Amino acid sequence: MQIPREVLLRSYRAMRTIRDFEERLHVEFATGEIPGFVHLYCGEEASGVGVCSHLKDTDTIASTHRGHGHCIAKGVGVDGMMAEIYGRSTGVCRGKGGSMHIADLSLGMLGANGIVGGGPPLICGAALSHKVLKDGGVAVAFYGDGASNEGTTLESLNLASVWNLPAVFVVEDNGYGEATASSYACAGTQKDRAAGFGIPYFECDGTDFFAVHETAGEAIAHARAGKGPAMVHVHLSRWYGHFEGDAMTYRANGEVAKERAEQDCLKKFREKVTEISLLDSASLDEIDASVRDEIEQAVIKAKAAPLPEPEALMQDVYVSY
Amino acid sequence: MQIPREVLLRSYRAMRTIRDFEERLHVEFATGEIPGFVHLYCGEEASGVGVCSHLKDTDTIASTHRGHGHCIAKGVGVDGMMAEIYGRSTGVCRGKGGSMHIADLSLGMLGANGIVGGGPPLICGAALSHKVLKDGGVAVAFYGDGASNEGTTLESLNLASVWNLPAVFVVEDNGYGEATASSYACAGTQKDRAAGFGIPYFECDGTDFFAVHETAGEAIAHARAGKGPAMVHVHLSRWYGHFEGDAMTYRANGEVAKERAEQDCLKKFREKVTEISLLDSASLDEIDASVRDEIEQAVIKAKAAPLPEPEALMQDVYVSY
Amino acid sequence: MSKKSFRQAINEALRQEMRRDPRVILMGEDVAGGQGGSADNPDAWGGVLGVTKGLYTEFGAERVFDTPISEASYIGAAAGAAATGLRPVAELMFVDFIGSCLDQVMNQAAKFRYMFGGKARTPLVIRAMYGAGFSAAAQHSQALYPLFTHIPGLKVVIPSSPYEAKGLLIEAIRDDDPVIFLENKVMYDDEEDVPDDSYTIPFGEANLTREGDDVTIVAFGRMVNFANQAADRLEKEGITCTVIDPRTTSPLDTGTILDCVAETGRLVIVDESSPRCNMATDVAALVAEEAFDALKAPIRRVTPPHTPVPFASVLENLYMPDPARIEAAVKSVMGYKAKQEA
Amino acid sequence: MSKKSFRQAINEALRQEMRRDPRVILMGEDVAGGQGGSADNPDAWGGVLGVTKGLYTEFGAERVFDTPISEASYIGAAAGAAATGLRPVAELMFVDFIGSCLDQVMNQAAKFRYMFGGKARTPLVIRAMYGAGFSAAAQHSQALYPLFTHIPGLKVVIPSSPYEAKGLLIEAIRDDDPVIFLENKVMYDDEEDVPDDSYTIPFGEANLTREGDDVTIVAFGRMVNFANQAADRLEKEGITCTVIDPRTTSPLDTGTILDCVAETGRLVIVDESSPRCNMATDVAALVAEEAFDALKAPIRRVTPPHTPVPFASVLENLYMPDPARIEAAVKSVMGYKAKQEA
Ligand SMILES: Cc1ncc(C[n+]2csc(CCOP(=O)(O)OP(=O)(O)O)c2C)c(N)n1
Ligand SMILES: Cc1ncc(C[n+]2csc(CCOP(=O)(O)OP(=O)(O)O)c2C)c(N)n1
Ligand SMILES: [Mg+2]
Ligand SMILES: [Mg+2]
Repeated sequence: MQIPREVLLRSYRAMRTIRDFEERLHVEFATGEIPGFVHLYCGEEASGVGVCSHLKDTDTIASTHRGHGHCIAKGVGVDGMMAEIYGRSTGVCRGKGGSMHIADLSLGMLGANGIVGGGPPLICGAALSHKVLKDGGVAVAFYGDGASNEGTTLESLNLASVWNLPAVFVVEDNGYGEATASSYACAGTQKDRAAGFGIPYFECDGTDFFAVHETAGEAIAHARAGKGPAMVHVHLSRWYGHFEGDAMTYRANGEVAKERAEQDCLKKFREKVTEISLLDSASLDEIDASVRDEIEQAVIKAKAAPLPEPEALMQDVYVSY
Repeated sequence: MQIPREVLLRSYRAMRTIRDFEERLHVEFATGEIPGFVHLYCGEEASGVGVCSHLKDTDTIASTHRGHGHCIAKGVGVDGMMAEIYGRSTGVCRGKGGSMHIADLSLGMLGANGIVGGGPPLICGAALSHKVLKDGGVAVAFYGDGASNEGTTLESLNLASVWNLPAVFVVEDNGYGEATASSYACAGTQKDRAAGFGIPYFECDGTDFFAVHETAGEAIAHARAGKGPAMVHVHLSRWYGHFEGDAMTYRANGEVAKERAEQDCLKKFREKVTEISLLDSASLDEIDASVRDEIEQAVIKAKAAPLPEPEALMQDVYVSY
Repeated sequence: MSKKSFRQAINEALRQEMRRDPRVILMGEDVAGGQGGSADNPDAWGGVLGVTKGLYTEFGAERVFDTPISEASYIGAAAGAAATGLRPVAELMFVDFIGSCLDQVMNQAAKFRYMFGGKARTPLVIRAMYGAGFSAAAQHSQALYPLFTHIPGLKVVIPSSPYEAKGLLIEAIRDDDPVIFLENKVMYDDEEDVPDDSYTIPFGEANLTREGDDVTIVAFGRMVNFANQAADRLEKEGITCTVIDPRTTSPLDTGTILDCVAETGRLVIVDESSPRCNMATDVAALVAEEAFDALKAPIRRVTPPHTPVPFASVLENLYMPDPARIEAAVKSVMGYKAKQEA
Repeated sequence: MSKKSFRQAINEALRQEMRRDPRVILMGEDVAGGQGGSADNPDAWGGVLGVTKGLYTEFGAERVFDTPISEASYIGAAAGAAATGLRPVAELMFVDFIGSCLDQVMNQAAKFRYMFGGKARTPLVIRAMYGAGFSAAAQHSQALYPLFTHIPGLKVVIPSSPYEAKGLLIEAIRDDDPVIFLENKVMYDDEEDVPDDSYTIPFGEANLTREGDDVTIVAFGRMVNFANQAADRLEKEGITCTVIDPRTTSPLDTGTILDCVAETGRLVIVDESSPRCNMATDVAALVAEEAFDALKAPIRRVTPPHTPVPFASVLENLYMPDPARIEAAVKSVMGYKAKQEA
C-alpha cells in the first residue's frame, strides 16, 4: 500500500512533535514547575501516530495515563496541552484535568485516563454510538500490557465481540506495567486472549511506523467494514521511567540506551523514507525545526498564561452545597 | 480408573440428595412459605458431585447463587441448609444468609454467592492459603457460563496462572445466564479463554457422573501437584427456571422434558452401574428411600424450628451506632 | 390519566422518551431477554422483574441491547456512548451490583464534565433496584444512595410513587449529567393515577406530601409512604406533621427543608440506608448548621442498625424502619424538654 | 524511640507483624516491584511510593506477592485468603481505585461474618493512599472514607501521624474483621518520635490532641494537623479548643465526642472528603441528636465543595480545607448569638 506523501509528512510531524513535547516535559518536570504525575510516551510515538494516521476527527479514541502521544496523534494542539499540564486556564481542560486527563471530545479524543483499564469500556460505548448513529466511525482503545489484565479490558473484548462493534483494541506492550514486567504479570498471550473472545488478532513492531500503519490499517478497515472488533498488539519500549521520578532500577543497565540507539522510530522512519526516496531529508529537517519552535513557543505561552480564576472551582459541575 | 464402591455410593447419594432437596424446594416455594430468591440446581447434580468426589474437607470450594448442589456435594448437612432456607435459627447461617449465602468454612465451603463472578477471586485467595500454608489443598471455583463474562472471573484466571495457584475453575455451562443464551453472550470459546491465560483446559458432559469424575480428577490432580490452575468446562442443562417463578419463555417447548427423559444424570448413573454390575439396584433403591426420608425430615424440622431471636440482628458484626 | 403501577409508570416513561428521541437507547442484562434462546423469543423477560417488557418489541435490536453479565464494561460503555452522542439508559438490575462497576460511574461518567474543563456532556441514566423487605438478603437489599450522593458529578433520584417515577425518569433522561435512578423493588406493584402524557418533575424540588405544625419529617423513597402512615396516626392524636419527599438527594432541596424546620422547629429523618454517613446524617448536619436557631428539640433519625441486611423475615422486619418507629420518634421530639427547662 | 517518617512507621509495623506471625502476607501492585524485569531486581520499588521497600528482601516470594493490575481479583483473593487462614495486608495503591474492586470489599469481605451466621472471620487489611494536595487530579486525590464508613462490617482507620500509623496498623493486622487503612499521600515524609518496639492503639478510642474550653474540633487524618495549627493561632487570641482525632471512623468513639461537646457547647468538624454524606455530616448528626442540650451554637463543617478535585494547584488549594478556614469557622461559632438573644 502506497502511503500518500501528505500522510507521511503529517505522521512524521506528529511523531516528532510527541518526541519533542515529551523530551521537553522531562526537562521541565525536573525544574519542579510541573506538578503531579507525568508519564512520558517517548519511544512509543510510531504506535499512536501509525494507528491515528487512519482516523478522522469523527472517529474516537480513548487513551491512558500515558496519553500525550495519543492526544497529539489525534490532533489535539500542543499549546492547549502544554498549558493544561502547567495548570493554566488556557489549558485544553482549563487547568482542571492535568496530564492524566487531557481530552477533546470535538476531536474524538475521549480522554487520557488515570484509571488503568478505564478506556476499553468507554470505547465500546463510543463504538456503539458510531454503530447506532450510523456515522461510519470506528473507536480505538489504547491500553498497555498491564491494563490487559484488568477485568474491564477483558470484559470489553467480549462485549465488543457480542455486539459486533466497530472497535479496535490496541495493546501497547512496552514490557512493563510500572516496575513489573509483562513476562511476569501477563499469563498466556494477547493472541490467545483475542481468540478467547473471537476477535481477529494483528501484531506489529511499534518502533516501525510503516509496520504499525499497515497493521492498524487492516484492523481498522475490518472494524469500519462492520465486521466487528479487532486487536492490534504493538511491541514497544518506553524510554523513561514509569512516571517522572522513577529511576528504572528494575531494568538492566544500558537497555534503554541500546533501544534509543537502535529502535528509534524517528530515525527508522527517516532512514526508510530517504532510502527509497519517498521524502527528502530537507523536508524532514524543516519539520524538525518547525516543531522545535512550536514546542518552545508552547512552553513560553504556557508559563505566561493566566492561572484559573477562583470561580472555576465551582464551574462545570452541578453543585449541591 | 476404577472408582471405589464407597465413592460410588456416596456420590449417588449426594446426587439423589440434591435432586430431592431441589424438587422439594420447588414444591415448597410454590406454597409461598419460602421467601426470597431460590435458584435450583436440578439436572446439574453430576457436575458438583463429580468434582467434589475428589475433594476433602480441607479443600475449598466457592459457589454461586445456584449453590445448594455444591453445598451438598461438599458435605453440608441438609437439615442446616433447609432450616437456613426457611430462615430459622437452626440454619447453617442462623437464618441470616438464606439460599444465596449458605456457607460452612469448617467444611471448606466458602459460600454460595449472590454476586455473579464473586467466587473466582475468593478461590484465588483460598488457593493462595493452601499454597502458603502448604496444606496440600486445592481450591475450586464453580461458576456459570454467564459468570464467565465477568471481569472478576477473567482476572482470576490470569492471577491464578501468574501465581501458579492450586486452583480449578469449573465453568458450569447450562447454556443460559438468566434468560440470555450463552450462544449470544459468550464470544469465542471457554477453551480459547483458558489458553489466553496459559491454563490447561478440560471439558466433559455434565450429565454423566463418570465423565465429570474422570475429567475433574485430572484437573484437580494437576492443581494438587503444584502445576498451577486448570479449567474444567462442564456441559449442562438446568431443568427449572433461572429462579423459582421464571416461566422459561425463552426456551423451546419440550426442551426440558426431553432432557429430563434422556439426560438425567441419576438415570444414567443407575443404568451404567447396574449394567456393568458395579452396584446393584437394591442398594440404590435403599439410598433413594433413605434420602426421601431425610429430606422429608429436614422440611419437618425446618418448619418446626425456632425463628431467630431479635438479638441475632446485632450479633456477628461489629456495630457502631 | 389512569391507574398505573410503579412498573408501568417506568415502562411508559422509557417508551415515550424512546419515541421522542432516537438517541435514547436501553441496555442491561435481560432488558429484553431471551437472545439466542431456543424459543426464539428475544423479548422474553423485559428485565428481571419485567419493567422493560415490550420495549425490544417496539424498538428492536438497534435500540435495546441485552448485555453479557459484565457490569463494568456495559456501564462503562453506557458512559462512553453518552459522551459521544447517545442518551443511554442502562439498567444495573440490583444497585448492590455497583461494586462490580463503580469505577465507570465514579471516576469516569461523574468526572468527565468537570475534569475535561466543561468539554464533555454525559447524559447517562443508570436505573437500579434498591431496598430491603424482599427477603433478598445481604447482597440484594442495600439502599446505597449515600454512596452516590457522596460522589460529586452525579445526580441521584429516589421516586416515592408511580407518579413521581414517571416524571422523574423523563427528567433524568433529558438531563445532561449522569443520573442514578433508584427503584424500590417492593413498590413495583404499587398503583396510583398517572397521566398518560409525558411530563417532567424537576430535580432539586422537594414535594410536601402533607403540611403540619409540629414536626417536619424528611423521608426518602418508600419511607415517604411510611412517614405518611405515621403522620396519619399521629394526626388522630393531635400531632400534625409536614412530610417532605426530597425526590432527589443530589441536588437536594435544602431551602424547603430549612423553611419547614423553621416553622415546626422539630425534625425527624427517615432513611432506610445504613446509618453511618447516610442521608439522615446529611440532612441533620444541614439543619444543625443552617436552622439551628429554629430547633426546639434534638434531630432524630430513624434508620436501620449498622449491620448487613439479614435474610430471615423476622430479622429483616426488625432491621427496617417502619411507621411505628417513625411515630415513636415524632413523639419523642414532641415530648422533649430541654434539661434547663425540665 | 527514634524519629521516623510516616512511611517508615508503616514499613516497621508491617515488618514487625510479619516477623511475629507467619500468616501475615503482603500483596499488591509493585509492593515489591521489578518481578520479571531485565535488571533481576525484584525488590525494585517497594510500592509506588516506597512504603513496603525491603519487605520482599526479608520475607521473600512466599510472603510478598506482586500482582497483575487486576484489583478485583487480588483484593478478592485477599478476602478469600483471609477467610481461609491467612492474614493478608493488601495494598490498593490509591483509594480511588476502589471502583475497580468494591464488590469484593462491600459484598464479600465485609459481609461474610454476619451473612454466614458468625462462621467466618476475615482478618484482612486493605491499605490505600487518600487525599488531595498532591496535584494528582480528580482520579488520584479522593478521600472516600465515607463510602467505607457507610458499609457495615468494615472498620476504617485514618492515622494522623507516624506514631498513630504504626500503632493503628499493628492493631489492624491483629483485628479479625476487614479493615480499611488510609494513608494520606502528602504525609509520608512527616516525622516524629515513634517507639522501636511493637505497640497497638485500640480502635474506637479517640485521641485528644489538646483540650480547651471554648470549641470542640473533630478532625480526620491530615486535618488533625490543620486543626491543631488553627487552634494554636486561636489560643493567642484567647480562644481555646479541644481537638479530637477519632483515629477510626468505624468504630467511632461517640462517647468522647459527646463528652467534649457537653463541655464546650460548640462544635466544628473538619473533613477533607466531599461534603455530602461524609464524616462531617455523620458527627454533626450524632451531636445534634445526642448532645443537643449542650449546643450553644450551630455545628459548623469545614469541607471541600461538592466538586471533583481540580488539577491546578491554585484551584486545589481553594478546594482543600486549611487552617485559616478552620479558624474562621471556630470564630463564627464563638461569635454566634441566637436570634432570640441578638
Ligand atoms: C485501576 C488502576 N490501578 C492501578 C493504577 C496505577 N498505575 C498507573 S499506570 C500503571 C501501569 C500501567 O501499565 P501498562 O498498562 O502496561 O501501561 P504503561 O504504563 O506501560 O504505558 C499502574 C499500575 C491505576 N492508575 N489505576
Ligand atoms: C454482579 C451480578 N450481576 C448480575 C446478577 C444477577 N444474576 C443472578 S444469576 C445471573 C445469571 C448467571 O448466569 P450463569 O453464570 O450462567 O449461572 P446460572 O444461573 O446459569 O447457573 C444473573 C445475571 C448478579 N447476581 N450479580
Ligand atoms: Mg506497559
Ligand atoms: Mg448459566
